Amino acid sequence: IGEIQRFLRDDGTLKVSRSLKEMANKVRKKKDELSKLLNRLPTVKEVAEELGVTPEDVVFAQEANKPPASIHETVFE
Amino acid sequence: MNQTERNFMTLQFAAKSENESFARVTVAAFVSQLDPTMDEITDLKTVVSEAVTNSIIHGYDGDPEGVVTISAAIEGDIVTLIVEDKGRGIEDVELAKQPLFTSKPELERSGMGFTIMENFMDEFDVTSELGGGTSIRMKKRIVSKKALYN
Amino acid sequence: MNQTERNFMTLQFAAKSENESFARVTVAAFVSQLDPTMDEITDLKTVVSEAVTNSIIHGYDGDPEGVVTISAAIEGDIVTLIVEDKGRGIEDVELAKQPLFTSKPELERSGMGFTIMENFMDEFDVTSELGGGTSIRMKKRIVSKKALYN
Ligand SMILES: Nc1ncnc2c1ncn2[C@@H]1O[C@H](COP(=O)(O)OP(=O)(O)O)[C@@H](O)[C@H]1O
Ligand SMILES: Nc1ncnc2c1ncn2[C@@H]1O[C@H](COP(=O)(O)OP(=O)(O)O)[C@@H](O)[C@H]1O
Ligand SMILES: [Mg+2]
Ligand SMILES: [Mg+2]
Repeated sequence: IGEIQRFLRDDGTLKVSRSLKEMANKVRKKKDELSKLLNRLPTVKEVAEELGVTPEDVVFAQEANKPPASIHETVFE
Repeated sequence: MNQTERNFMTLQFAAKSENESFARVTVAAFVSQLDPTMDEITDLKTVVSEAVTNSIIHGYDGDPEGVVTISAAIEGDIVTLIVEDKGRGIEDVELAKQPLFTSKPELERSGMGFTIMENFMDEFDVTSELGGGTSIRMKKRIVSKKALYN
Repeated sequence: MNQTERNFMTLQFAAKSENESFARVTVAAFVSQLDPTMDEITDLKTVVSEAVTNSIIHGYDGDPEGVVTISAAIEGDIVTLIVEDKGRGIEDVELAKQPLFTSKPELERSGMGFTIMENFMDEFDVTSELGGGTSIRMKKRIVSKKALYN
């Protein structure tokens, strides 16, 4: 139990930035998985339900993939 | 992070329960500029939920025409959060702040909202006027970046 | 999804580039109530980026004392988005809207901001007053997965 408590505590001290990046990866994987399964793009809610989080949380996590400040940067990268 | 850095935002939204999750994430996204820990952000989200739910349920009695205002400011590592409504107001603030006190026992609410806010935040202050509305002003220092490894 | 549902929010924040990402998340989180596809959300985030960046860079010329206001409303499956600043304003809106037109070529911006907004949204309208500020009003229907089935 001490082990678990320590683990939980360590998890709590995890930086939000890192946790969001991990969630962003899960979101991306789940999006790809659902796209194949459904044969169309999943909605935000569908991805959220699969991951057991809110749609708002999905949208927040997605931002951690550090999208470019604006589309120009994508185009000219 | 630059200690002298300042930032602010104000969010207003319809007093609908659908907006509770939206309000939590908005505050979390704003405060995440300070790169807090998961514990710190979870506490802040809980506090926002409690305050916003109070405005919706008690302040406006579920009337979606009501408007809830959240102001957040960052100064160095201090976050100031103000959650306000222009609803019914609180007759006896000291009584309302007592643990387990609730004016809506039928809703099976816990009466612990104010207690949670007071405990999760470093500063906590309620101003209310009967018929005029309620304002909760809170502060929290985000210590994570100094105390912990990344 | 209930077609008659209505909701609104207003967000104000300091004209700092750090807030661009925060503004994107806030608008996207609000609109996620309509259950958009992942791509619809990405498009909306891009539009918010372009409009907010314009207010910060052009409207306020990087002055962090400036305030950017975003209003979003949901009516049925239509999202209305207004991004406003009280900055310098635009002398010739029709010229500014031309693809590739930019008044800051030194920043290596592409001059495609307005073109992107116009293309990603169903309605797009710019109002500006020299010395008074700029307001971009846009609408988009969130078709979600409904259209994908038929
Ligand atoms: N925004 C508000 N407007 C009016 N009354 C409020 C507001 N917030 C709290 N109250 C009053 O304070 C009481 C205690 O609040 P709280 O500790 O959150 O418990 P609960 O919400 O479970 O009742 C509420 O029952 C209500 O009477
Ligand atoms: N909010 C604003 N305030 C003042 N001028 C603006 C604003 N938004 C756009 N403009 C003007 O319109 C031009 C075109 O904008 P845009 O298409 O986004 O291209 P870019 O930002 O790359 O210059 C800008 O260069 C600027 O002169
Ligand atoms: Mg409560
Ligand atoms: Mg631009």
